[in-house]
Amino acid sequence: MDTGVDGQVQFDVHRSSLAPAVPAGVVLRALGDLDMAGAPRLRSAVVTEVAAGARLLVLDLTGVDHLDSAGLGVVIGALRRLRAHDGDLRLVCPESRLRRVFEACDLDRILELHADVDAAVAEATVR
Amino acid sequence: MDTGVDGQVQFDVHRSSLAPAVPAGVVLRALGDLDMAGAPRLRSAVVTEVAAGARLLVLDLTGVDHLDSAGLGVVIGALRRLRAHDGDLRLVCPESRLRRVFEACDLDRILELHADVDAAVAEATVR
Amino acid sequence: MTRRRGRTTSGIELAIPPRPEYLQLVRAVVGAAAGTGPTGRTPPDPGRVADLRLVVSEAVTNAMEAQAAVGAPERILVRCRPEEGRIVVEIVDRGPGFDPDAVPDLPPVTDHERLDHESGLGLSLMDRLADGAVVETGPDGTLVRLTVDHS
Amino acid sequence: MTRRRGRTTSGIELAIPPRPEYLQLVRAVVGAAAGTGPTGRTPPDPGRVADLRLVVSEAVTNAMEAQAAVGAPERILVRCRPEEGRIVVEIVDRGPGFDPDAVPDLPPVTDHERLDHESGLGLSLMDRLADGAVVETGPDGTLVRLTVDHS
Ligand SMILES: Nc1ncnc2c1ncn2[C@@H]1O[C@H](COP(=O)(O)OP(=O)(O)O)[C@@H](O)[C@H]1O
Ligand SMILES: Nc1ncnc2c1ncn2[C@@H]1O[C@H](COP(=O)(O)OP(=O)(O)O)[C@@H](O)[C@H]1O
Repeated sequence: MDTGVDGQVQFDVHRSSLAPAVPAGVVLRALGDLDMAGAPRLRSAVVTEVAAGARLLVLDLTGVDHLDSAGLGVVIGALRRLRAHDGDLRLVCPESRLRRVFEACDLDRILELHADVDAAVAEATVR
Repeated sequence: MDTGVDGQVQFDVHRSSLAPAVPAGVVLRALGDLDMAGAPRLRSAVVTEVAAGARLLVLDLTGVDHLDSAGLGVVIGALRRLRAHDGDLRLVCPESRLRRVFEACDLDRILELHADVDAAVAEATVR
Repeated sequence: MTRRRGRTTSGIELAIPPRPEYLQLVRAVVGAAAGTGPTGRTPPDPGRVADLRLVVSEAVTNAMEAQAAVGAPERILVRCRPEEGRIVVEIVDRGPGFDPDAVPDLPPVTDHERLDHESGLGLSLMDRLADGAVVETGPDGTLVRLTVDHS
Repeated sequence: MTRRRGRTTSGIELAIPPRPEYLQLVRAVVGAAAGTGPTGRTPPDPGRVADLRLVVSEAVTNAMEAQAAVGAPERILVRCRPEEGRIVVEIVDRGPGFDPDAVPDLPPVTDHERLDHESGLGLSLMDRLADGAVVETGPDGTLVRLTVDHS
């Protein structure tokens, strides 16, 4: 856990499993600032999960305060890694402030932004 | 209302009367940063109240985020002004963070720091 | 490239080590400086302050990467100047410079190969979210001047 | 008085206009810089960061008053340097300087005349709450170096 401005958490990742409901499902909840300082930690968490067999990965950005191109790079890399294993990536991003960043790069055209983890998982299991 | 860091309020003063319970009683609630930028506003509020007849002035610092010597100067000036009119000043200062500033100047030896407005008023009316 | 080291007469200037852990501080300072001014001045829209924080973060990230590429330890400068109805921020690095016209475009977002590019979004975010983005660059470093209107 | 305008190799440097509305920004930056560092470094106690913010606020207030007294519009510099187990902050102004030994003591707090002095607490707060306070001063300005230990 890095701390920065006024001892505030700079970035952290929390993991939870969706099994048994979704056997190869994992949620990674990102907290703090997803910038060049925080992104490497999320990238390595994604790599670890895919290597361990995750095929439905939910990236929950609800607790992200700042998202920039470094964080978007991790999202793109996660999508590539999961698709390479016939898996899928789902994003949770309820905040219009962050949605705006996806939209400014047209990434909202290839990735749906869900309101919460349940919505993200529901859509995935319907498929 | 000045706004500063991240649009946060820099300093503001809210006034309320203690009448009829305490006829010449007034509470001034300071909010924000009581530094060289905020202090003049509180000083002029104090001057206005004393000129208008306030004799028991409660300065409520509960909502003060930062207090430094500029703010302490206003407190000292308020005490002088009220005593000059046989009035009294009461301070509300529940936060140990701010109490520490009074203690570092020994001002806690001449001014009691109360936990809330009721405690400040109660002591005054007992007198 | 113009490099001015003198004190300008208004606004703030921040110098930070070229390390990622200082990005959060830069954003906090730029956001705060944007909202700091004499009483009575209309503050910028919160949404525009968010845009400003984002584009400055992108420019400083690039500055850090550029200096890391040549091992330049100098601090990066961030100058923030309030102007009538807008904020101007300049980011100055001592990296090797670059040719903005030679930066390749990313594949369209719907292309399969788009996913092979985890980087390359910074400049386009600056172009889209700032109201002005000017780059002065040369072998001694780069100055990026970003302008964001208050509303 | 020593005046160094070169870039130091570590820590941050902030230059602000000599106006009270920038005090809040200085405190935010110094508080943030104190807590910013490589992962694994033990951050300072929150109470010590509060002390740091207060003493820096006092020193910058004095710097602003000193420059206002002579109408000096230059920006005030605040340099913040993390050291092993402590933080060092230097505040540099272009005011007229002063003789620290000639600053009169305030009357004892229990004296009646104490209430006639609304000012004059800044230097003693620095002495009491900082772990070190050094003043270098001359006709071209003043440098105050404040040191606060992490715990
Ligand atoms: N300040 C800079 N100094 C040197 N090169 C830069 C600078 N800013 C941008 N560039 C160059 O432009 C390219 C594109 O930048 P950008 O769109 O921000 O994407 P990214 O930084 O993710 O590669 C960078 O890869 C780099 O080669
Ligand atoms: N940076 C400075 N430049 C010039 N004079 C200063 C400076 N700092 C302090 N002084 C002098 O020392 C005096 C005492 O300072 P201080 O204890 O902070 O109280 P105050 O600023 O409230 O008077 C000031 O009134 C001023 O004359």
